[in-house]
Amino acid sequence: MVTAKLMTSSEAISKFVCASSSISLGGFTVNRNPMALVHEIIRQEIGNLHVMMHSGSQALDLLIGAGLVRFLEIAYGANGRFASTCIRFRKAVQDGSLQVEDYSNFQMSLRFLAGAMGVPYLPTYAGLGSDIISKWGFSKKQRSTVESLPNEKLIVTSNPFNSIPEQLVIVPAANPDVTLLHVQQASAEGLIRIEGLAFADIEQARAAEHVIVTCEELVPSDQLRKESWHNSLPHLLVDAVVHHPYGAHPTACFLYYDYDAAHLNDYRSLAEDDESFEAYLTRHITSLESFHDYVKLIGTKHLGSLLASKELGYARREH
Amino acid sequence: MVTAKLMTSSEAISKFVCASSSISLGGFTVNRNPMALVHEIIRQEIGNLHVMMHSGSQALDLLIGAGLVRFLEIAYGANGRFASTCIRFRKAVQDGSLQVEDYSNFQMSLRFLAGAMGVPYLPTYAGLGSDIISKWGFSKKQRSTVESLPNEKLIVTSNPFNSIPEQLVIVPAANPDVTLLHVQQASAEGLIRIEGLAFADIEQARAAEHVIVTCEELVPSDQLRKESWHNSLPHLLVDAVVHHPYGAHPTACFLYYDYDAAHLNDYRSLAEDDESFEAYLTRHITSLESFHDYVKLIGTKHLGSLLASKELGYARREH
Amino acid sequence: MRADFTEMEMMTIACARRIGNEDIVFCGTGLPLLGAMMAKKTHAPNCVIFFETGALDPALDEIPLTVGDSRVMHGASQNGSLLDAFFYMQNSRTGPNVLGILSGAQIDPYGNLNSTVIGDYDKPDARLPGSGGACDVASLVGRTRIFMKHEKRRFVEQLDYMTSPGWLRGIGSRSEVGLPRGGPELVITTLGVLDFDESTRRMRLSSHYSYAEPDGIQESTGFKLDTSHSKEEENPTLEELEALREVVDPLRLILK
Amino acid sequence: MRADFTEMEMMTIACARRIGNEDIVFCGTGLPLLGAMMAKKTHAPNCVIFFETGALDPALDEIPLTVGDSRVMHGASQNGSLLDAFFYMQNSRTGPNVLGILSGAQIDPYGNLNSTVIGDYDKPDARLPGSGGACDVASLVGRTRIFMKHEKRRFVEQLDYMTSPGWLRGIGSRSEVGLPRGGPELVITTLGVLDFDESTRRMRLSSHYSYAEPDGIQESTGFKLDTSHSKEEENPTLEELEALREVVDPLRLILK
Repeated sequence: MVTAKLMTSSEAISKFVCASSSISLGGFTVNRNPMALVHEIIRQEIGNLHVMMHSGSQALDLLIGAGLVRFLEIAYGANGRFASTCIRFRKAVQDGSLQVEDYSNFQMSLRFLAGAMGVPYLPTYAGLGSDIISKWGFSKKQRSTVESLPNEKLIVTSNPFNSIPEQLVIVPAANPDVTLLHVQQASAEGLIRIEGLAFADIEQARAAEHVIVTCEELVPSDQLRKESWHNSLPHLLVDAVVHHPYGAHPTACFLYYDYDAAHLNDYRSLAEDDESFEAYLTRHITSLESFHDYVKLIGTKHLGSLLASKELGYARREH
Repeated sequence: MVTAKLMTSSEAISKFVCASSSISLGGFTVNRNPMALVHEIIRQEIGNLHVMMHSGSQALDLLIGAGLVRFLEIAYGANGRFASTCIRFRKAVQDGSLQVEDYSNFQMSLRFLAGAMGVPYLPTYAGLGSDIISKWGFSKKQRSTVESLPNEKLIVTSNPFNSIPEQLVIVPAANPDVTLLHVQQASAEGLIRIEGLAFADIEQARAAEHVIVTCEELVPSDQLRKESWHNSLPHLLVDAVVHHPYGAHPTACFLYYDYDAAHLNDYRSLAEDDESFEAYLTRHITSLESFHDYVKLIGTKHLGSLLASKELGYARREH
Repeated sequence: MRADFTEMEMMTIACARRIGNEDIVFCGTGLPLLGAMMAKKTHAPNCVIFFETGALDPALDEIPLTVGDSRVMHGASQNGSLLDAFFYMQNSRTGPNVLGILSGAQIDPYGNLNSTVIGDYDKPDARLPGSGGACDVASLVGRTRIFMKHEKRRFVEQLDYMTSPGWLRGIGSRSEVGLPRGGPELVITTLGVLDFDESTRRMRLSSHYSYAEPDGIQESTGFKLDTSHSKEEENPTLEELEALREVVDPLRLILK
Repeated sequence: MRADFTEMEMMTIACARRIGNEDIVFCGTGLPLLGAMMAKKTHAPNCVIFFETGALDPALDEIPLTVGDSRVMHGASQNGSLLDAFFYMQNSRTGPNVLGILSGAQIDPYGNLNSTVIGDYDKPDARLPGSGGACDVASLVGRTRIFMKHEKRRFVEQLDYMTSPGWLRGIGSRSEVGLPRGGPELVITTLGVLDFDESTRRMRLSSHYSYAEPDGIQESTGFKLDTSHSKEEENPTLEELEALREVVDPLRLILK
């Protein structure tokens, strides 16, 4: 049937992402970051990006470090024990090269949900009284010139169903141009299946104009249509499918492999210094032709040590 | 571990449903109606109920016919080819014994979602310009005396993020006292798994103060915790679990059995006449001690003819 | 029954002819679904059929009798929830591509529909099922088409209750109330196919079936129709009738 | 390191002691999670631990290093989404039962927290990770507790940025801004445990560890504390230390 969606990551990125695109990345901290796709954006040097995220970590930090992100709407820029604040993110905000506006994880997830639902806003109580409401990262004027930014950040409003005054805050819809996901299984037709936590991947995908998916396994559509209630998105919402085993490395892919703690710890040190960070980018991304070469570079033996127990979903730590 | 949730339908209904309760029923038209639980409400003659539904059919029609429903908020009272309008619903509205207020399926689903999210309302474009917004089934005065009714029906509002005027309608949250579901699998701990379409069951359950679940199969919690991303609700949200094979008959339970077309067609005729409807209730519900007796009455042989093909999820029609 | 095909067959085939390979069709059950299934099994194999219950692109090996029938679940692209289906329609990326097929008990000159009550809302003469998802589809998707039995009592100047918004009071009024897009493009009836004047959005006769004359159609309509541009719709071909009778509804579950 | 236990062990155990069998604990990772895991593996086996990523009641056979770690997924009651977790906290049926454990870089006398920037928001001296779900938990759940390293530069009169609302400006101000419930009940630090005066909601010392004196704790605090009612917290027992070191974190992933 329709297999026009099956392509390389290079094709997918050049087809759907361009300078000044607004993008969102799936996954959460150490899990299912769309690394293969982010490598490709870096290789193609697509810049001036507007990134919308809940909790960004490894994939986002590479994009920022490569100097490709101009605007960032985000709730969290850290990676648990591997970076209490993501290094290149921290540096870029501090040196003013990256403009950031802060939300909470719930607010960002609701913004994607609003985009997915097709409404301009959703209400919540989260954040009332905090500086997340009062402090903006983008001026009103800037918002009027950057199309992908909402006209206002957050608006405090009241509940018209209640005669007693009751306040809520409404969050504006986020509708990225492109959402990038890495998932466990996909089919050429564009069916996808996420196992374990979905994070906000579904809302991020539905809110986007285009969706690019990399997968650990490319499986026949017939197989995914058998228990279709376990599918995560209908095929109509997915524009490009790329088969990239280990496509989330050095982050984890539940049931397939664990995160690469050694690599993440090394990265944290290398990212602290501009030169060693540049060297990291060159060695792992820009000097390579594709993510397949990156997988070769990391090496079968090392990747084998990360293989997940099918029962646990992660690699048991050695005692 | 905690097995206090495992009980009979008689215990579950008498524990969580009382006169004037607001309740919502899971399933959709011919699928997964919580019949065993509704039979029990009828047997216990719990009346003056406020029912909140999207598309009600067999279970709702029995409750209405038994004279137990006082207020109904609903989007659809029909059963496809088996009743272009549910018979007892139609009669009760026409003779004024049932007070009804109309919403659309999306609006009702959003109302449950708002309740599940914990916000007082959600916005949508659905229904703008229609009489669903302008015509109310309950007066403002009545709303102020019935606690389970929202203060207003639907409110047309504008989008404060947009400088150009843009209208939306906001729907009030629905938070039933009790939601009744029939699902494929559940555990004593309160884990549940729905296969096939979930309809609005998840939102209805999350919006409710209490949730009673009947299941086709009672399975060990360990089994459901293995692929926990396929579970439909966490155990904390379920108050009572009742094991009732065929608990949705004469509606279907996907993968287990098909709807009983003959029974539904018979019902349509019997429901047209007050006497024959009363006889139906007596024979199938009030003269019986429990839903197990109903299953015996329907008979193993007949139920066997409804068994679903595990591959298709329904019983192939004979050519 | 006329000649060698019925009115129901004619209108179902008129519907199927107008569904293309790229269409994403929202459907209830009954005749509209037969039309969509027929299109998919003949000239439009890639069209996608979905239901408000959350089932998208199911195999439809057998005809479902309600949109909650297990037959809408098997072999689907996704089985989600009601909200999944409605979000898909409301979303400004996906909603505009959806072609919704609706029905009702009453229709007015602007394609507004009533499926709630006949008579007064508070004391109805006849209670009907209500909106279901009809109001939502009519509000949200890019294009709608309407199936109607063509009778004077159904084609009325003034609805008893407006369940599903069509063109409301004519050109411009959908955007005035805030509806984001959409509106009915065709009404497929037992006698012919009607469309809406682009400058007024008032219903007019577009084509009549071989067994129906424009004047007769006006007779069966409770409001004034412009019938002057109507063309005769081609009779069903043998291939079409065979596909409908033998492939789509061999058990005569809907066509009876 | 004091005597035969560390400050980190002491505060983790102080946290664990205060978690009951019926508690539904929202947790990040690090020390607060160790405390919750220790409670669950000792005196509170039925307490439920959940994460903002959507994992509820996982097996936690190994310590997760972020809330996105696959170790929060295995053996859970449900693996959903971020929204599932936050809806659970915001829902007025379930939210009030949740005990949230938070942390931050700065805390003020009313338990408000900063985890976003040090210095000016537009030109920060130091950029921190941001809220993540902290602001949401602080806004929505029934009770919160806060883990802090007890240092003068962290306990400040005025935050540089208020990421997570505590008692805001004192009694009554949470409901004034519209927060539905909640507020911090305890601050568990490296030196002691603090609570909030019920009439003012200002922080005060509730207990001090054996190695810390109330006066010294005031010294390490950038605002005035009422230390007059402080009692000495019991030292960790051997059983407690064994559970923490051998059962909860045998690989010393978090403890040092």
